Amino acid sequence: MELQFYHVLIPFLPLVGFIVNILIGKEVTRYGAHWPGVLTVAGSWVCSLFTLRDVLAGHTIDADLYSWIVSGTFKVSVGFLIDPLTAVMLIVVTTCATLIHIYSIGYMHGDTGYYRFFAYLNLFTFCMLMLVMGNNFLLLYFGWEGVGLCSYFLIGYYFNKKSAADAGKKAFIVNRFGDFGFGIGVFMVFIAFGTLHYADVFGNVSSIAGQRVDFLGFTVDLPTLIALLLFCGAVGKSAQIPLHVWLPDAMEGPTPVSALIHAATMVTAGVFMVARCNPIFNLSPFAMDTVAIIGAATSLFAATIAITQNDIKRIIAYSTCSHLGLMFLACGVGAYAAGIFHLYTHAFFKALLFLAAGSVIHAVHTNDIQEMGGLKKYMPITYAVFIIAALSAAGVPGFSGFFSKDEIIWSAYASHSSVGKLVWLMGTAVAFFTPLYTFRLIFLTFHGTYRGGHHAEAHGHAVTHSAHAHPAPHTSGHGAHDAGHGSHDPGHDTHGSGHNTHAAGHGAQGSHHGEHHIHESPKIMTVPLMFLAVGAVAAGWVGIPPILGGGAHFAHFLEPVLGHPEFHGTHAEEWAVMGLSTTIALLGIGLAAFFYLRKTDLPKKLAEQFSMLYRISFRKYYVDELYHYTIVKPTLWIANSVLVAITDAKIIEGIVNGVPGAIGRFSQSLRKIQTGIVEHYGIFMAAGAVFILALLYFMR
Amino acid sequence: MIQQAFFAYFAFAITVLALVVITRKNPIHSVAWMLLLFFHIAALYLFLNAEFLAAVQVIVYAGGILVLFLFAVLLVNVREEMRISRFIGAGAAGFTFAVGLLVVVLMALRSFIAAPPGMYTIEHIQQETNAIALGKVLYTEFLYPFEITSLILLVAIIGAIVLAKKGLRG
Amino acid sequence: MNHLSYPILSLLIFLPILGSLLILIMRRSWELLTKFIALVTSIATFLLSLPLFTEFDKTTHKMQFVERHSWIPNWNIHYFLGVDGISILLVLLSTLTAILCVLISWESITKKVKEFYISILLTTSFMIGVFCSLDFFLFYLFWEAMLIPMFLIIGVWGGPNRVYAAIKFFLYTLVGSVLMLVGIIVLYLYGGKTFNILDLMTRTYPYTMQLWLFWAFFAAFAVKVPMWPVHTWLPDAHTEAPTAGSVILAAILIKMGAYGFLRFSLPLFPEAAKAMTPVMLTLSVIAIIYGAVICLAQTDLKRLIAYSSVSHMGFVTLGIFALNTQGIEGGILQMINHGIVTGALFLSVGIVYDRTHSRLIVDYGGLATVMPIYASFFMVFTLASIGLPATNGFIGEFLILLGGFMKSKLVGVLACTGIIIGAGYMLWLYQRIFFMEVNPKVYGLPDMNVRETITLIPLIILVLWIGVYPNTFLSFMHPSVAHLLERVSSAGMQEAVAAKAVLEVIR
Amino acid sequence: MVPLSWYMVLSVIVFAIGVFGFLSRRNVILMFMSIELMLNGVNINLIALSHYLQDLRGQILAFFVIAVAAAEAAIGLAIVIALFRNKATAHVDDVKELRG
Repeated sequence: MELQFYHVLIPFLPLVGFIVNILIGKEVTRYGAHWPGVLTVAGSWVCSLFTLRDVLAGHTIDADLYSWIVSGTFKVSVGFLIDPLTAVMLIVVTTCATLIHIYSIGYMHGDTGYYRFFAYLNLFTFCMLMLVMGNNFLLLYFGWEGVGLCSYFLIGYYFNKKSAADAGKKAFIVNRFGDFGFGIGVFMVFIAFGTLHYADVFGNVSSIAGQRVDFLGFTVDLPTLIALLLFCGAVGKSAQIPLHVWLPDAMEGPTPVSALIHAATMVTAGVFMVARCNPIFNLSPFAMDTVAIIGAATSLFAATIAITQNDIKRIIAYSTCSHLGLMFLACGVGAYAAGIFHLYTHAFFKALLFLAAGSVIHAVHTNDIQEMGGLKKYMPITYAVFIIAALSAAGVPGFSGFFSKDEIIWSAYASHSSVGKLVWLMGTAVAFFTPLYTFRLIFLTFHGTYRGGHHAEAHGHAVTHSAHAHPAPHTSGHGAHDAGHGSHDPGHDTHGSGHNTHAAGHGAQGSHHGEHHIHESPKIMTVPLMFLAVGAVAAGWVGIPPILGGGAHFAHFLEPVLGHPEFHGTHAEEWAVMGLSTTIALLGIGLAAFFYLRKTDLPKKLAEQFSMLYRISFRKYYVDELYHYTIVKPTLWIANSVLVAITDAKIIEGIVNGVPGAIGRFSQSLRKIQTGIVEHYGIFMAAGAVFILALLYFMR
Repeated sequence: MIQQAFFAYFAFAITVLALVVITRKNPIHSVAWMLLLFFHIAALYLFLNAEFLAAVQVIVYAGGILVLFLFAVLLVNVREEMRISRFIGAGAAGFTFAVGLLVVVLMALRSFIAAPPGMYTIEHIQQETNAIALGKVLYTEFLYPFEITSLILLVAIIGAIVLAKKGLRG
Repeated sequence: MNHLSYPILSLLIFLPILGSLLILIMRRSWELLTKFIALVTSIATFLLSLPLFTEFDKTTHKMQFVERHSWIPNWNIHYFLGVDGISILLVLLSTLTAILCVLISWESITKKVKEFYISILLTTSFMIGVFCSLDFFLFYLFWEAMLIPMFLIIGVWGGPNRVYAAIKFFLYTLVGSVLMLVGIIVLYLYGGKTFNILDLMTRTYPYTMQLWLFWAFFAAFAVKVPMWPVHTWLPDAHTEAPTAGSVILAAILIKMGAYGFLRFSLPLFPEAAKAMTPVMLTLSVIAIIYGAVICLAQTDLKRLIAYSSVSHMGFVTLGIFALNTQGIEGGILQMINHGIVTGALFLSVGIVYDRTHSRLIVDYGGLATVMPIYASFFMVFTLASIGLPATNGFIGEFLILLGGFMKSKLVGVLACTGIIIGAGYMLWLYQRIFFMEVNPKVYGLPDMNVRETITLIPLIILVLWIGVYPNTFLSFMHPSVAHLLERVSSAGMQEAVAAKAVLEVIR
Repeated sequence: MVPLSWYMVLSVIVFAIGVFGFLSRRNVILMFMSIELMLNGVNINLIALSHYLQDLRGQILAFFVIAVAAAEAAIGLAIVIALFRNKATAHVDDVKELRG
């Protein structure tokens, strides 16, 4: 089948939206910026559905648009590969993107950067679609960097706030570390295969099996090397240990961004890439084990952090880390389809979690769950979808998350991988922690009594000022007003979600009774939530395993690309594994209920009892601090103290200025001869004359 | 013999007068002694059959340059030198180098070899007089240098006026 | 040969000179007319250079648009011009840069306006001359003549420390150039009493002599590039120069060094170049990392960009001395890219400098709120500078790294770290200037005006054009680069053959 | 007949005295006079040689020397006067503008 017009439209429609909004958004579209934004993405979604139909009909398309870079033997094109894996990703990306774009209309309402927000979101969608649709590694890299860039823009969307700007920069630079390995991996692919085109690379993949190459003085197995280098990129992009540090900070961005980029799509690009490169990974058991171990470790590690955090978005962010770890775990044991399946279900329930959290934040204007509580009576819809998402995330049978998670855990148990049993244990432990922290979040947010009155009061004041645009800056960051662009209050994490007038009205009246003015979000936000909730429940039904009477259609659909892993295990074992993880998950929910509904003072006591463990978890294992003191500080120190102060200033400049300096000093001493007294000149003249005459005479 | 005696007198007088000129405290005295010195030199030129130059020596040096010196001395503070030591600190060095120069040149003179004599014998010059002979050479063979000399003098005149005038204005 | 009916290269060289003569007879009070003459001249030069782009024959490595006239017959000196795939893009970049320099100086230069535009136009003319000359004498003439207007631009219209910077710039480059002059004379005497570069290239020189000549030329080119450790003139010159001066320096002048390596060092001394590859690669990698790390410590905007130039030019020399197609083509493309991007960054800095008269980073902050359009433009250039895909920087750096990686994996890996740090310092810079709270010092600054926007738009277009469809530009280079590599590799083969012959004789 | 060498010796002596005067006096006018002395010493030599070698070129050179001496005296004394007006001194060691 030839490349169809609507295939090309999929990525380029959002690009059109971006161009329209970035060029004329400020003057023309302004608060109508969602029209080009949403319509183009929705168009992509429709095109994706057509594409899915083509793929379901058995077509695979690999076609070039034009030749991108040609240099000697290096040739790379801009072209698309549309196969089942791409189709799944297209559906995930465009569906989430469309719903989140619509949600953003409500969430970002009234923000002065409204057009900018939609422009970036469109650009992101374009890059993400290029990433999944590209037919070669360079285009993958293009999308890879492009989504990173949009992530940078959107994390730093409230750029007047230092923490947001810092977080954006951190995300970008940490990702660059991953991309460093990824880029070298791409070079190695070119050196090994002489091309970057997927079809040519994966078609000849057997040619490198067992090859050994010299790399930086070490002789290593070529497939292992390539696989691990590519995996570096995935570690960065998908926030795995040790490059996970940027994801929690990325929550500085507006919540729809967290939902789209940092939950549903961009962070899963790493999983997609590993799945896409499965022929290479399959050649290297060592690389596979590494992927599995890192995935499992991240999963467990992030889950243990999540149970102590108090920022609603950070908890979900760590949860994302954890789920991404599960996906890598699946890839690492060879169950790519399970990984992609989890990616697919995760996109729905995690986007839903984030958007529901956004709805909460939108109502209470804080991220801190300690200042929430009892919200279920004010926000019934949000509460309901939150519960659905949490059940799905926790892996309660019947929900999407259950099927995918169960498949991963079963794959780990049943795979031939040497680390299979180990990662299975870790995965099962995660299955305990996930419901624990998710339901802790729910109980603290929606149950009990509202604890945020005081804060609302303070907040109300701040908002009042902000809305009335006092000329003098009140709080840090209000300078924005003075330039006539002020819109949000950088002093608060999420108030930037806009709604100036709206929120201000609340602030003014609600300073004493903040609780009474918490209400459900508008329809434009809740309707996408409901759609996602349907997804969170039902999306997984396409992949129900045979043992539960399903057809595992999802895995079969992906089989042409991802292959079919061989498992060894009986039905009884499968039932046992499933039962264990389900029991453990329910146990987690129960424990959360016990701690946060029944004995609400128990968590505090436990935290005091095990204060060290608590602190380690609370401070995220001190990884940020570790990097700060081992990488950031020394680099800056070298730059400042060694290179600027010593090498450049002393050594090089010393030589450069030293030579003229020496000449200068010599001239200085010669200068003393120039006394300015005429006699002295005369005497020297006479002496010279005598000398020359004598010389002439005696040398005659 | 008489010639030698005359030369001896003039040579002695010139030497002594030169020494006197450079050692006077008062520049006016120096100028006066110099006048006498120039007359002696002019006389010496006469011995050498250079009547025209002897005349020029008297007219230009004695009549022109020395008068200029006299004006200059009168314009600046003539008495000043008398209040301060006559010689500067470098006097000894000056003496050394002057004597050194003298010795070196005198030594060099010993090896002087005269070129073959030219066409302007004394008789020849006397026949058409010194001024005419000189004039013929000057205006034919040395015409361009002569013109250039006139230009130098012109420049000197203008320069002197400019320099002095500037001072007057200040 | 020249298939156009008119001597296009001579016109390109002499049109700016003509314009400067016209400015010379202007009265000092006719400032506006002076500026317009400069603008019209530079635009005319640019338009005149466009036929180069359209009429260039991309299928041959031979010199095109050639003009050759005897000049000083006694010494066999010719007025000999021509361009090939290596130089043509640089000529075009020069003519474009001239327009931008005139535009950006429109309001910022207020003293000695006449002389300034004369200097700019003369510089343009000499730059084009350097890239077109095929006669060593003519080349050296332009190479050195270029210093004079540049020296004046830095020394007269520069910042507070301009005299130091100007003299440093001048002495640095002069010392290098003088050694090259010695090399040129040796080539003249040895290569059959000719200055004809094409003729000299066909000869083979003894290995030892090649080494000496290589280093003599290296001195001139390395200073210009500038390679580590002779880079310290660059930060001073860039920092002190007026905006237009920085732009010319960044966009064109430092390209002359890299161009010299490609045009002279490689084809004239192929064996020496090959033997010295490890040294050159090492220096390049040091420049990349050193330049990038030192950027982290800068507090002065222009200084930071200047050091980033050191890092980026390290990529260029890395690509050139990778001695493979990808590396060299990437190197040439990166020369153009760096000219566009760093030129644009300096233009951008000039735009705010005109408003605040401060180059210190701490004097800025929150500019994105105050000058949103400006912030968007700066962002594009920042991204191009850190080599984001779909910008020109990516294509160049990718090809260079690929070439470097194929040459030596270690070099490739080390050079890649430069990209990480590059993202670090550029984004940090961007954050400190544009994000966070609005600094009271930039409070109420006007956003870019039409003139400034027009100045930057062509560069944005080029950034994206090269990023999205680089083949337009890469296709110019293919035959020339292939020819160059052939020359380099065949020289080695001759050497190998000779060595084999010697061995056999010994046996 | 007086030998040529006597004239030459005399000329050297006058020249040396001029040098001595020039080097040892601090009054500008006296220094100029010393220069005139030196020029006269040279002139004696030139004219004597002209006489003994029977060549008029010596006299012509002396003639030029006198012309240049006149010019030099005029300019020099003008400078002295200008100097005196500006600095109220005729002493060379008070003039140190040339000091490096």
